[in-house]
Amino acid sequence: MSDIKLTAKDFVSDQEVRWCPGCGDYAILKAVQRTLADVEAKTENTVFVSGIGCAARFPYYMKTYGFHGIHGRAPSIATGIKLANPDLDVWVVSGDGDALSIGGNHFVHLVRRNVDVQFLLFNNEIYGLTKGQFSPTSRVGTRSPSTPHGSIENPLSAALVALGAGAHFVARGVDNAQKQLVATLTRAHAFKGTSFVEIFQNCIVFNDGIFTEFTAKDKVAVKQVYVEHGKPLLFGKDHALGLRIKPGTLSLEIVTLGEQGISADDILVHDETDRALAALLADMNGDKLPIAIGVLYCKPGHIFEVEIRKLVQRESSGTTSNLNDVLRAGHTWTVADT
Amino acid sequence: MSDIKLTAKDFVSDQEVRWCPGCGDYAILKAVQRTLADVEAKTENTVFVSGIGCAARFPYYMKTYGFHGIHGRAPSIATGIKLANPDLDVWVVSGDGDALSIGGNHFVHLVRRNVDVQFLLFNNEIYGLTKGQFSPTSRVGTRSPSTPHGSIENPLSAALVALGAGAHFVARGVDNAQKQLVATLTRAHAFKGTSFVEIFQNCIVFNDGIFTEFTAKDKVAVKQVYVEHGKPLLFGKDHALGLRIKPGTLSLEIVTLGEQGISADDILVHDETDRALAALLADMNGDKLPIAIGVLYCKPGHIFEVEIRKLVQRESSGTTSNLNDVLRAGHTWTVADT
Amino acid sequence: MPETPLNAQIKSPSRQTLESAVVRFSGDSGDGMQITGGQFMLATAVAQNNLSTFPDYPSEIRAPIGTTFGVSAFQINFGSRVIKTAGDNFDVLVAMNPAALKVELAGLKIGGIILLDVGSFQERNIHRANYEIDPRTDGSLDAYRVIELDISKLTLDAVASLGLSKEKGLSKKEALRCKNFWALGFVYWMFDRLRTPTVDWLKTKFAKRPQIAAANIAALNAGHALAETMEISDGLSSFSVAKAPNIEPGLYRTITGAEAMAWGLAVGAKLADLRLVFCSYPITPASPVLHALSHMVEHDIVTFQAEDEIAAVCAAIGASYAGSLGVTSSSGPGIALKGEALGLAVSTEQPLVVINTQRAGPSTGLPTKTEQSDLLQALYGRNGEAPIVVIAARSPGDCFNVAIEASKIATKYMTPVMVLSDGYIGNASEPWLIPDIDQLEKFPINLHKEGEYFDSTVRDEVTLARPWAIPGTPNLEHHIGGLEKSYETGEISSDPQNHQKMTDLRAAKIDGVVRDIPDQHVESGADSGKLVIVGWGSTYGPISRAVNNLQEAGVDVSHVHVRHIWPLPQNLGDLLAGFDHILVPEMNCGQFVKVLRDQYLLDAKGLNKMTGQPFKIVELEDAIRAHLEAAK
Amino acid sequence: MPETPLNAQIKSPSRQTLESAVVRFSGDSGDGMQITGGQFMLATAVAQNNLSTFPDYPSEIRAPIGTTFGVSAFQINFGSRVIKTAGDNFDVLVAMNPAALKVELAGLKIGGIILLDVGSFQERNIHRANYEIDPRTDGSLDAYRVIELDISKLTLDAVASLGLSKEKGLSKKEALRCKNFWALGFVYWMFDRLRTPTVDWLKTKFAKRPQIAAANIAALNAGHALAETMEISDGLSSFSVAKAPNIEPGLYRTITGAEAMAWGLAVGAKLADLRLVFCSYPITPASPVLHALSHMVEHDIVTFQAEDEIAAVCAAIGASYAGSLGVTSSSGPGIALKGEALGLAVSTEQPLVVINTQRAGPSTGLPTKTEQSDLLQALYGRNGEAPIVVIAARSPGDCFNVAIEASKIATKYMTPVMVLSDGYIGNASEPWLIPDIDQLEKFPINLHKEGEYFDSTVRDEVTLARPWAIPGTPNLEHHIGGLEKSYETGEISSDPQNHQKMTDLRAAKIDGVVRDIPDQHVESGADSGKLVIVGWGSTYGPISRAVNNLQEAGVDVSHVHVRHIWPLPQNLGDLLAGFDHILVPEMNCGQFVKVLRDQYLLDAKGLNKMTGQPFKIVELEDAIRAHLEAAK
Ligand SMILES: Cc1ncc(C[n+]2csc(CCOP(=O)(O)OP(=O)(O)O)c2C)c(N)n1
Ligand SMILES: Cc1ncc(C[n+]2csc(CCOP(=O)(O)OP(=O)(O)O)c2C)c(N)n1
Ligand code: SF4
Ligand code: SF4
Ligand SMILES: [Mg+2]
Ligand SMILES: [Mg+2]
Repeated sequence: MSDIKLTAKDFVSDQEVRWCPGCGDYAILKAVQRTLADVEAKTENTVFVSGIGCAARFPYYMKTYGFHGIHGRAPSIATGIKLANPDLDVWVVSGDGDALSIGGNHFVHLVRRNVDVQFLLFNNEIYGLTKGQFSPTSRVGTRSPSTPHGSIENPLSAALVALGAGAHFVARGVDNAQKQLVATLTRAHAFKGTSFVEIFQNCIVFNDGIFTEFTAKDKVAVKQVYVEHGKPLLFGKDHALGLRIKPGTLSLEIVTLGEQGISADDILVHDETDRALAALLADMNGDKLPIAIGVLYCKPGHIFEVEIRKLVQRESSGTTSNLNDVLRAGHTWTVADT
Repeated sequence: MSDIKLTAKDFVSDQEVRWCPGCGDYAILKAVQRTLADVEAKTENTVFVSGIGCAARFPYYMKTYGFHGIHGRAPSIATGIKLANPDLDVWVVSGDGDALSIGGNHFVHLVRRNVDVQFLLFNNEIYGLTKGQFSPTSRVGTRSPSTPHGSIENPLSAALVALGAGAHFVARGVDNAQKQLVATLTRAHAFKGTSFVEIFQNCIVFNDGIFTEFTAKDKVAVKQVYVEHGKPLLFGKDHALGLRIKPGTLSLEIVTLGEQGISADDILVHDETDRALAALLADMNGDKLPIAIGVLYCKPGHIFEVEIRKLVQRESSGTTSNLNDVLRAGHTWTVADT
Repeated sequence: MPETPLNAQIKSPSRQTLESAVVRFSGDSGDGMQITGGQFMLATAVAQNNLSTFPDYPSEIRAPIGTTFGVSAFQINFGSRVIKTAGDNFDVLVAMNPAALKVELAGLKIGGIILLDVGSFQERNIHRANYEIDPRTDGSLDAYRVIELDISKLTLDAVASLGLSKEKGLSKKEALRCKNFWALGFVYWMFDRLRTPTVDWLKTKFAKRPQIAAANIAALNAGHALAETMEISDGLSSFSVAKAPNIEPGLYRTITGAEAMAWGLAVGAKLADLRLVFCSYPITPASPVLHALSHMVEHDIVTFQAEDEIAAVCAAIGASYAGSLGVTSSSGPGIALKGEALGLAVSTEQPLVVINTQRAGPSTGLPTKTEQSDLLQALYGRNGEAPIVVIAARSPGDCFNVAIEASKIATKYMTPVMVLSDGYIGNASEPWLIPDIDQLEKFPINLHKEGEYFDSTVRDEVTLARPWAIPGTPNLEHHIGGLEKSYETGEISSDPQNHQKMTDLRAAKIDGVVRDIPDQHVESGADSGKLVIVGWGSTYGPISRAVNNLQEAGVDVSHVHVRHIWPLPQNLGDLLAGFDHILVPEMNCGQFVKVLRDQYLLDAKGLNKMTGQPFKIVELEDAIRAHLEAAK
Repeated sequence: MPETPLNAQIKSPSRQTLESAVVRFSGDSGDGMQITGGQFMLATAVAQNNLSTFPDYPSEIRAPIGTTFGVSAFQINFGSRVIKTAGDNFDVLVAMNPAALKVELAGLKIGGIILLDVGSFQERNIHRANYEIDPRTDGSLDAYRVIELDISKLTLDAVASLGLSKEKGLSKKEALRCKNFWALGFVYWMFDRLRTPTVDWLKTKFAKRPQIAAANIAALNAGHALAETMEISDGLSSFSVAKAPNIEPGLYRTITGAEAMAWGLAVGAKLADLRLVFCSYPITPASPVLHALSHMVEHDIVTFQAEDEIAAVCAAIGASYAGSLGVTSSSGPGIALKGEALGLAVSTEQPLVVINTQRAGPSTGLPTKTEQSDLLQALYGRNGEAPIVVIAARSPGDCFNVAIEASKIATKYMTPVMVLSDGYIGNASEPWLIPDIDQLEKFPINLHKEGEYFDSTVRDEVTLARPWAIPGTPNLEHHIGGLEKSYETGEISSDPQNHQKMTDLRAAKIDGVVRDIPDQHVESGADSGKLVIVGWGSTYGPISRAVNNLQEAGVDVSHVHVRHIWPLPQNLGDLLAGFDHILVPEMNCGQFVKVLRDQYLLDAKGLNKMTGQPFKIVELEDAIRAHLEAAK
């Protein structure tokens, strides 16, 4: 093993990338490779695990260990990997269908157990690989091959599901915001426990432009608020807008700096350890309130595989018992040679 | 069909009840039968659907239609029933393992779609039927056959999972509080959409007394707050205690009436349409803050099977097309008799 | 250039008459090859040829342009004789770019014709297709007749003649996209097809953007015209394929297996007078059935895209329980997930139809490739003794009949019925004589009514079916579930003898379905003899053609095609015993052959192919001959 | 009453010598019958009898007291000869209440002894047991020797003599609960068992509540004493069962199939020098394996109670991928759910052990009853061609060996191995000669190391196993997944010929496991002849005894017991072909017999039982005789 610092390129595999030209996945791939170089990850220690979907092709494009599993089950495979070897640096890459439709339960339990992996959900609000059916995050009215008259199911909010499951780290990124995405992924990587990152990803073929209402260049400022712990929740052109708790309620509202006596001090300061705030931020949908990007919530907790290791160590320390003793514990008797 | 009003007894089936003597399930069974009589339900129109578990034996004890499914899949079976016949009155009965372990995903999606069923989760924080293993709601440290050294997994909060999934109705009851339980079930029955009711249920054999910290007679007043829409969140002996929003934060705190200038007006009035409040209430665990019982959240929304019916009606109204037309749509050609 | 009238078939004196021909259109995913092929199919159907097609999509949604894994192709076999497959090797290859040439060349007959768009043979494209050097220069095409045309440019010229521009609603990119219709026009001339249906189709399709229609029509006509010119000037071959004499008269359309399956289910439910509740989770290649039914809400067809396959089958079970025809559909991996719930359907005796559009496995396998490797899973892929009915469709159109039959058996016997289709027949299309559903026989439903005496165990004496008593019916309240039930009361029973009785009952009920199954007939050849080829499912086409060819060559071989996989037709064992040798070609490692050997103790041998590709006719002919040789 | 010393075996002159005997303890769930039986087993093992037991729990957790469905029983068969089953009908029935009598009477031999606690024969209890009238009064017990004692009262009297009271730490309820030990003491006298092990056990068990221990010991002694008195005064029969001469010397314990399985896995991992990662979701009757391993954290055994069976198998796959021995365990319905993921394990060639402790199906079926009906699911319950290895355990202790063998094959061949056990052997216990694991052969793991050349396709030439290259190893980074992989590079490939090659490879690899499988031997009887009985799994005991009995009676019959279900032993076909008739008893509708017929084209016949109960020896004897008769 050499100590030469790896660059993003060192994480690029020799496999031809097979996403549609223009797919948002390319940018995310780049951001992940950049992040790995930044955090000085080792290729041999890094494992990408995925289910099935366009997003789930991700591991093939990484020059690291890669396990392309079956639809929805990547969280379970990842859990098994961590149980076998807690020292591995495991990333799960999933789509909105993979993570929230067939794999919803494994996702919930991964998050609940707080297994130390990075979980990236590429949310394009559509089933890409199977050619465009609506997904659990598709908005009501989505026309798709299986809903030609428009979908009627209420969508899930990935971040709210994660919070409901007891997530300890919830963040959001956008495929076309490379810098912020790398920053967010870096935080996710540093976090010990399940770090959940929802990434809004444009599917150019089946759901093109579904996020432009907040990702278009001219919309970013007014429709996105990039949240940072300890910093006021400001956004808008020249950060002229801010969020505050609507007095006497449990909800947020937009205020304009300088208007009606609002000063910088009135703006709510982001506290990433406040779950109620995180839920309110996650709930903002870009309609009245802007979409929150960045680390919405971060509060470390017990880590599953670490606790298991502790238990094993505690129980085995001082024990000299071997398996022969186990077999001989309890009542035994001897039959003598006759 | 006669119009004689049915009594609770009319909902009792001829099957011998096979729960352990003293199991909390008996009281819930009684409450449900009482509720059905109160709401003047029809036995022939009522269907109980369940998965597997002690709780899931419920349908056998009801003199209604009953479908005892497979582990975790009752929400899906119930959805199918409603798709076939939206007029049926469907109740799903489930355990913490059935609903939140193997069936977690179906539960999430049932709630998300807002299928019009009553979903009762008998939470005894244990796998009863399989003889006492810890469940996803078991507290850290639970000793069980599969966790002899105490469990290390963080428990799920059923109500928070439901809220995270976008539930429209979330309520709580306790097996030994018959009157409140019937009132809550009555609300659940009246609600159109998925009405989720978590019922704390004592498993006398494998997890006896796990809820006594707030269900014991002498604990009810100080450790439970029974929430009612439009009424102040008062509890404690003589309702001397109340909840309010801790000023400037997104959290709740206990205040004592009459102390430090606190009057009845300072107490937070329960607004069951406020999801953020519901989440804070659901999060109270009886430790510092009391456990919230009653209807935590209620906000009607689109109902899955109703929207489907509307769609079918809209698309078929004015159409005289029959299947022969479908077969003949698009390009056709005739081969003449030769 | 003199324009030939659109609707004129030109009886060119030099046209060579063919009994059948195979054409393959191949290009980049963005080149519209599926549409081109579809139009050629239409024109060919209108010409009253028999035909069979095979669309061959890439597994990537949209692979990078010009790559070999982005090649999309459409193959058609048509003729005046009976056509049984989309053809082995092709006579004509239309290759829209170097990648298409690279991928397809091996499939072209020696001496076959290549129509090449040299406009796409830039250095970059040649390299993207993994060619070291331009294949036109290294002699690798010497064995073929190559027509090199700059179709891209010719298309632009043709469209330009319309005087359209970006301002007038047609960009250069859009103009260039018409090149597939140019190629189509060229091939239409070669095979003497009418352009009218295609022109009509374009006009309807682009009703809102007439300039696009006009551009494509211009390209089509230009290609047609150039071919006509080239026949005279360059000796371009042209062919004529006569009307098939044996086509049954009536109204026709083309149909894919997925469409036929969807419509068969819709019609099955209608004939049973039930609401169809179709529950599925998308998966290749099963999704098109879901899509087709999703377009039919106005017929009170409910489609439910569930959160996974388990939810889908359980919802279908719930729907059947509540009195609808519950159907679930998936492909191998999804069917694997349904195993536990299928056991529930067996135990609770629900009328349930399960469609498996098989694909290549194991695991995710080759999702877009075809295979028949889920037969044993269909029979045995559940815990406990959980017998169900299994039927296999043999062609796209046959899916319609099989779906109706499955609906009928499921409701008559109160049992799950698994229908086996596969990616090949699911996607392939063929001309289809449209039935009049009003003429189809309705099938009565054993639905118990209000007031009637109810005991959940009052079974139909013949079918052994339990009564179908649905929630909402007064006085029929009862309990049902996956635990063993008392034969007498229907309530839970753990009595040992009762379990034996119920187990026997479930087996007897399925065995009894044999009453509704016709005796096995011999597809072609003698009723006994030296060798019988036994097929099932989508291998029908190639086997039947291969056997016919051999029979014509004087070989003593018969063909038996089994539709009813379980229960098997009553006479099948005796029938097969009449042959010295039994050979069972399957696109798996020998699954049906296991069943035959076990059931009849006959030394049936497997002929197995696991390439994700259907059998080729010559492959089968060779194998059969070799088998006969070895048996000597 | 003179106390007989605890450790004295009284050579009563009237003791009748038996070669073997069957005793069944039966009572309410709360009566402690499993403990009673367990203690009797211990005393019997110490007496160096051969033995076999069968605990028979109710399916309800705690059914209402006194009901027939709340009856819990424990049966033991012991003797000086080889004991192969827990016995058909029993010689002695201990019935602690009317419900127990009601449920068990049919199983008692005519002339057998009933020890009845008449203290429980109150009106109410009699009715709860669904008796119309007291069975002691209607002549229904006339055919048996009934010992009616008010055990409840006798127990209270005995305990009272200790002078303990509620205040002194023993309530009346607790005193009454000692009645099972009173009955045990009585039976100990009858069969001349030592009380010492039980007394020791009680003292250890209730170390913290010595008054409980004392009370139970008092009851035990009192029962023993009364029996002694009654022998003299009332002519109570007593028996002596001699030491079994053929017991291999060494250190023994009793072991259940579940314990043996757990320990076998632990030892298997240790022999492979791997961490064991055991992933499971609770299900009857598989959970005890999870429980046993959960107690072994100090041996670096990780147990993971997953959220469902799919998560469990996938976590096990992940663990194997990352270099541990991944194991998953369940019963039928749970195994059904794992089908899709097993395909992934096949496709990615993971060393994975899958335990199926079978139960009665279909669907939820009869969770606490036994069956062998998942064999075909084990072989075929996956999409695509996904061959795996299948091995079946034949007895509780054999689970240990099978688990080790499965671990070895899985890691050597990089393949999933399914182990079939069932509820019967999982719960039953038997004496077990404890092996010294230091003496067991270690098996080397094909783990690729840092720096070594890596190509994921460099296979072991003999086993065809891919190399096991685990994350964390520098320079071996690679991709793996459920899509078809190139034989050369290990990366995704949709090449048709490659798919054929990989399919053939996967099949050949599993077929090759035959190298590690001993040739099939004949369990008893001649190597060829008129009739062979072929068994597998837990039917070993009854078949072997039945065949022995028939052989002793001069019948020409052999016994073959197959452990390796897939691949089958190389010589099996030839061996079976040497018999005129082949009969295959199975607790299913004939699953293994299908495999044999298919593989060898031999006319093997099934002998099937589907009652949730193991075969009885006489049942088999009768059936075999009938078969021979019919074959004449
Ligand atoms: C068991 C199973 N069911 C269904 C599928 C088909 N399938 C593959 S990916 C997918 C959904 C993909 O959507 P998403 O997870 O959002 O990923 P995307 O393609 O949009 O990146 C489906 C339904 C499958 N491969 N396996
Ligand atoms: C597929 C499947 N897996 C596992 C089981 C075993 N099982 C039955 S009930 C149950 C859990 C019961 O716990 P819960 O849902 O909390 O219900 P309770 O018994 O506590 O009322 C389990 C694991 C099963 N029947 N089916
Ligand atoms: S289908 Fe959509 S998500 Fe998939 S690769 Fe193409 S653009 Fe990306
Ligand atoms: S085990 Fe627990 S939950 Fe189940 S019936 Fe008994 S007391 Fe109730
Ligand atoms: Mg998606
Ligand atoms: Mg529970």
